[in-house]
Amino acid sequence: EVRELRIAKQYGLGYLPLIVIEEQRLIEKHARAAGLGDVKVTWATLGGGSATNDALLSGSVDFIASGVAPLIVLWSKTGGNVKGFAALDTSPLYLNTNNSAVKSIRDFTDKDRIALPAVKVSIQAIVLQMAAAKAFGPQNFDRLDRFTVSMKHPDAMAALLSGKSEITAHLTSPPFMFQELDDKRVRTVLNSYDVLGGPHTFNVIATTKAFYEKNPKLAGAVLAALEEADEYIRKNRKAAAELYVKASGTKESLTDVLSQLNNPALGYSTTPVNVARFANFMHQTGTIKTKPRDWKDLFFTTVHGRKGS
Amino acid sequence: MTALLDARTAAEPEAIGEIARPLSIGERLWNLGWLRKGFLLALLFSLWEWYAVRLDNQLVFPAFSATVQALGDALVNGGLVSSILVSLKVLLAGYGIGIALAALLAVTAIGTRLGNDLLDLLTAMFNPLPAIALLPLALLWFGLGSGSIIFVLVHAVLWPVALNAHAGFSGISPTIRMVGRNYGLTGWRYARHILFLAAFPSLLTGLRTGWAFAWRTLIAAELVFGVSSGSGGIGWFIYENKNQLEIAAVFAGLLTVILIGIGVENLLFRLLEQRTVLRWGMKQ
Amino acid sequence: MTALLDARTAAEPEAIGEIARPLSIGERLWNLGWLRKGFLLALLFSLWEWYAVRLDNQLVFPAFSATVQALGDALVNGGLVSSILVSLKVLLAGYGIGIALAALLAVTAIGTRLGNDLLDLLTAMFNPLPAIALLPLALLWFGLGSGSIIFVLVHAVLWPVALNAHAGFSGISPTIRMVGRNYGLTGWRYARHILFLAAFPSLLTGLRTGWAFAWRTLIAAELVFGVSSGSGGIGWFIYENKNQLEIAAVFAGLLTVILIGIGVENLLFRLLEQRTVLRWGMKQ
Amino acid sequence: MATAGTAPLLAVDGVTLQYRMRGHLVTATWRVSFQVRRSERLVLLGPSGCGKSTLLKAVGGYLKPVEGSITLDGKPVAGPGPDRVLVFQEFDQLLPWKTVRENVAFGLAAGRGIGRQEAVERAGEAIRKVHLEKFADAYPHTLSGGMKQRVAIARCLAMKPEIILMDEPFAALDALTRQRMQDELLELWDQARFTMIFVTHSIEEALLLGSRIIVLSPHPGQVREVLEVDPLAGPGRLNGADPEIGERIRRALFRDAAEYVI
Amino acid sequence: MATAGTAPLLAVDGVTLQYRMRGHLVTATWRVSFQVRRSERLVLLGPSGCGKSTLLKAVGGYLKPVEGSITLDGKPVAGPGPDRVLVFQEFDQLLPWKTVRENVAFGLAAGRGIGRQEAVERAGEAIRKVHLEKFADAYPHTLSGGMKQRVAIARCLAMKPEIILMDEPFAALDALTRQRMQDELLELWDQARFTMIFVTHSIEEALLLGSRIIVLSPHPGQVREVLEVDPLAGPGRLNGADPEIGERIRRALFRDAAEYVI
Ligand SMILES: Nc1ncnc2c1ncn2[C@@H]1O[C@H](COP(=O)(O)OP(=O)(O)OP(=O)(O)O)[C@@H](O)[C@H]1O
Ligand SMILES: Nc1ncnc2c1ncn2[C@@H]1O[C@H](COP(=O)(O)OP(=O)(O)OP(=O)(O)O)[C@@H](O)[C@H]1O
Ligand SMILES: O=[N+]([O-])[O-]
Ligand SMILES: [Mg+2]
Ligand SMILES: [Mg+2]
Repeated sequence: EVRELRIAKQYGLGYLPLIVIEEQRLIEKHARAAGLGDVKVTWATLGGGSATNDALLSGSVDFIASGVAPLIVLWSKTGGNVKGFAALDTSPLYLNTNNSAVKSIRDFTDKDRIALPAVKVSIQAIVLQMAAAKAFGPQNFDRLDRFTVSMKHPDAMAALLSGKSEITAHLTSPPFMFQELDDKRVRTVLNSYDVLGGPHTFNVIATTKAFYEKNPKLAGAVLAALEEADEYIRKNRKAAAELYVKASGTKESLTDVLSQLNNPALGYSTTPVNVARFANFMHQTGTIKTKPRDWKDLFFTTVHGRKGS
Repeated sequence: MTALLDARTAAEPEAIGEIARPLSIGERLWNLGWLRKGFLLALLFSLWEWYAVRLDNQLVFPAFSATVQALGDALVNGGLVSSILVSLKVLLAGYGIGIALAALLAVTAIGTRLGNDLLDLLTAMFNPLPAIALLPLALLWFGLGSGSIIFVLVHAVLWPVALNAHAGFSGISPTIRMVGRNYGLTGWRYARHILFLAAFPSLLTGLRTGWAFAWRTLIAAELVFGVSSGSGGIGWFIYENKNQLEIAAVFAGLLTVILIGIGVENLLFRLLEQRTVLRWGMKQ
Repeated sequence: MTALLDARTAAEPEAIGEIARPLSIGERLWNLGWLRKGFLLALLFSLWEWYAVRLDNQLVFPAFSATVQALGDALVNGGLVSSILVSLKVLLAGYGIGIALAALLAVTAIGTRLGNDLLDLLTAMFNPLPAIALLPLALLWFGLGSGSIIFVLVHAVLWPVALNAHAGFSGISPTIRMVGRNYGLTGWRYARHILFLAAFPSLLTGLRTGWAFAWRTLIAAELVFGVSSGSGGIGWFIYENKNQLEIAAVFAGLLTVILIGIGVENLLFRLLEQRTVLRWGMKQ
Repeated sequence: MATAGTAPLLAVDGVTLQYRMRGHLVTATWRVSFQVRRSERLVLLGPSGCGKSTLLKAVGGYLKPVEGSITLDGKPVAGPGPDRVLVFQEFDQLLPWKTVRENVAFGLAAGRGIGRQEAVERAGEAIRKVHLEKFADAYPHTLSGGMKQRVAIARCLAMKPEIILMDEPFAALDALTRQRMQDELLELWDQARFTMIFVTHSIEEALLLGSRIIVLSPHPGQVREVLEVDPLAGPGRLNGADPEIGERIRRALFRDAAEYVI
Repeated sequence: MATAGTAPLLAVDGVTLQYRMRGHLVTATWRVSFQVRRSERLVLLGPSGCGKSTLLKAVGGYLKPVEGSITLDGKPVAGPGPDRVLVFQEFDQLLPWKTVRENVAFGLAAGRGIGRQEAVERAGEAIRKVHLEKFADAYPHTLSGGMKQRVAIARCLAMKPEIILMDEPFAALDALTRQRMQDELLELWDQARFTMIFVTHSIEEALLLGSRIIVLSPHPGQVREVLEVDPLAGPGRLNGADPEIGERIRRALFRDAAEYVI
């Protein structure tokens, strides 16, 4: 098995378990326990999903943290050579608007623009399509697509809060959706948990089949580290928040971070939830060509024993 | 043009004519620029194919053949043609405005000391700024859509073109400047009749650099400014396909940019060069 | 240097000396380049402040004063200094390699017809490609980290510098070329002693453009390539602060780039220009 | 120094010209004074580097005196203009992007406001006068040194300026062509009676072309001698120039070099 | 045409030189043949544009004949080299980034492989010979036309090449300076006995400097007359040149212009 493990994470509170693992050297610990000796773990923080994909596919890293929808695309395009390794977090996504005339997604007009990270393939875009399918009928799933605009979260948030741009709505994730709601003009018109009828996984950890098969012990160590980190966060909210503030160098206050961690809708768990719903929908709309048999198809055997969906 | 062969010559004027050294077929073929370049191009594309096949990782670096196939597909079904047109329209607008502003700035700079300082300063300040730095202002002033992209393109084109134009103007031989002034030319007439032509080699380099950077920026900007789906250009085409991991299509988009680049270089810049600086002996 | 004033003059050689037209204080101050530029800079910054205050939208366009404050903060506490150092190190590596390759390419191009075609072709093909197009190859060859960023920087620097160098070489007066050849200089000696110096005005423009585009690309690339082993550059600094909506800090990062740009322009390029092409009368 | 009669067209009064370099000044001419009357043909003679070209450029309006004044028709010279056309000493004075014909025609069109059609016609005429009709459509970089200078001369003469300023225009010409050009110039003067300042280093040429000759000292240039070649004699072929005046010029020029006094 | 005795150092044999332009050819010289013996001082005379400079550049190795051959010591001339140093007709032949001293020294260091120190010393000497010691540290763009040409002459002479090729080197010089340079050149020749091809348009200069004079026809240049100035007479001041040879040259040069035959 390899002596060096390379992991790419992204920026934000969603990646907290990975930060805990990095700070507390949990993989090193579990690798040693598994008899692998001293494994070196290298961490990289990347600025976006596209770079993360490239990093994995070019063999520059072994594990990546990725959104659910990009994982499904990766799985489909690689013919199952890239799969989820474990879920990372569960989180709702809010569609916020500053347009007082919009009470539900039915009220959007040509004057409105909905910002989201990437049209068609981001989890936000899929959620919006699912909501549209519910509201306007399955064949009209893309009715709202023409209002959508690809924008990075902070740019979209600045645009929404400035109130002077064409951007009147933003389908986004923590912490941006909470920060937006601090502004009295902004309201939530859609919650992804309502669309899916319950919580769903937001980000996952993924790796390649080749790596997974050649490094079973190391994979076990990574899973163990993830479990321990999730456990740690659940039990030591305050300490985890402090660790996040210190390690990420964020300027958010500890109170803000803590209140987000305390939000019951958010959670950290390795068990995938509602992933198959996304995959099936994406297959129905033609975004992916192959349909997974069930959620286990999308994940390595690591988490097959869980009560996932 | 045997008329040039003066009849005043001493002996047997008829005997003085063109002496063509016979060239072998090989030499003659080698003299054809497009053939040499075609050969090089074929070589580069073969190298691409070879490396990609050896690498065998279509999701990172697809083969040339797969790219060409994806290109054909995209041209026929994938709406690449309309993407190209959208991109070209925006590109030309940004390029044109950028060049016009650069000319204005460079002429001001050559005419007045304060203008010179201003160009110096503005170039030093803004040239190193990436397009994303302009994002907030662009959105503020032009909103979503091509207005903002044009603004960013102008930024990409303006500084290198102005820099080259100004350097070109400053390098004009004092004699030529004096000749121009001698005709009483001043201001824009002086710029048009003397500066622009005398600095043409530098201007051409500026135009080439500006053109390339307009493309680079356009593709990056189309991602950032995320045009509402549907009406995107090549950048958008690349971005969408990248998100969907249609890497062959991504490379098809890039190949399109490359082919347009080669086309513009050889059909526009090279021709322009031949009809100007090369003919005028200002460049070897 | 009154030694230059020849004693062979007809009458009263002592009387021939320096005649200094008295200048008013205003004129004398105005003659100080740094003062004029400082004045312009102050004007631009005031304009920024005024517009930002009028706009009153700190999330989109913070005031100059707020930016300066954020800059001070970031320098003292925010680790901006180390970010600057990280960025500069990578930047200089990419810039240096890019220039060296450009020189090699341009010299080959001036020496052989096939080299000329190759430069033409490569520039036309690669110059318009955005850095993201190279991402997969960069990752394949160099993995995550500064290797890839340097690769992308080389791409940003290489083509514009090579273009300017080649144009500069081609524009050298035939007489100067012949003089160089007359000394029996060939190959690199000819390039070093004749081509590089005779084309120096163009080379300087190329270096300036390359420098600016290295910055632009660095900042964009740092976002994409992120940080490994905890040491991000200015690009990452901007990205992080943007994510936290610390827009004043974002602008502080950009202001840093601007200030470095002004510094390098005035302390390096301008000085270099004064000691070379201006002193040699190759530029007015 | 002014001769009584007509008021001077051009007055150069105590003119010192300097080049400001980094760290030091180079004085090109020192308190030079002379006047040029209308229709006069003034020749400037002097050693290499004495400031002849610089003086001509100052009259052309390209350089401002650091001391003294240059006035034209009583008004100080403010800048260059098409009323004073210069033939420069340098070979690169043609616009490389124009053919021989276009170079000459452009001078007429831009400097004299003559219509395109007429300018081209008059250009053709001027080009014939310098015997370059076969090269009318050639670009300057394909011409020999002497041919380039002839184009510049044609351009200047075609423009028919009030004052012609010529800086060693015939230096690159062979004996025959030179003789032809000299005759051409005098013939033209006979018709148009322009005013001319002519720099040369050939004493014979000075005697042939000048109605007055100014000899300058070595660097920095000062007026050393002013010789009036009887203007009433008018232009005409001085077969083997006036020996007495030639002698005076030689003495003035060679004063500093005892071994060369002839 | 070769005179018996020493084998020729340089043989120009039926040389036609052409410039290939877009769409047409310009023939500069047509089947020109001559030979230059070691230590000979060959002067080329001919009308403006007849191909003198082109011929010199071909001997310098910059242009390949389209017909005929140029051989040096029996071997065909393959390219430029420091054994044949050219003084060009153009004023821009100095390297602008080097001072006068550096320009001269660089020729010695680069072309002759002489050490830096010695090169600078020998450069100083050469600069003194052209009377520019006061401007040794000046950059070329601050020099007058004649001064620039003198630097080029100094650079060439300092290099002491086997063959010196000079293209109207003295055209921009005043009478006194010119005389001095001519003397300097002959004196140097007396010491070093180099071979020289010298282009001029002054018949007097040709008679003074040449041991043989070749007169070329107008464009395109062909050999019209070869005149042997008695080489045994050696160099020396020909006070008012041999009138008979001068007459022959004039006749050859002016043949096409009846009105100018003198
Ligand atoms: N651009 C310049 N910068 C600085 N000094 C200059 C410049 N041009 C000329 N000079 C200096 O001014 C003096 C006069 O030069 P000028 O060209 O007027 O001489 P000239 O009489 O025309 O000589 P020549 O007969 O050789 O052409 C010289 O000492 C020269 O070095
Ligand atoms: N670079 C060139 N390209 C094309 N034609 C040229 C070039 N240089 C010279 N010619 C042509 O070649 C012929 C001879 O030119 P060359 O310069 O050899 O004449 P020259 O005898 O030196 O004249 P001059 O005494 O005027 O210097 C002329 O007709 C000229 O037009
Ligand atoms: O150049 N001259 O023939 O005097
Ligand atoms: Mg002069
Ligand atoms: Mg010549």
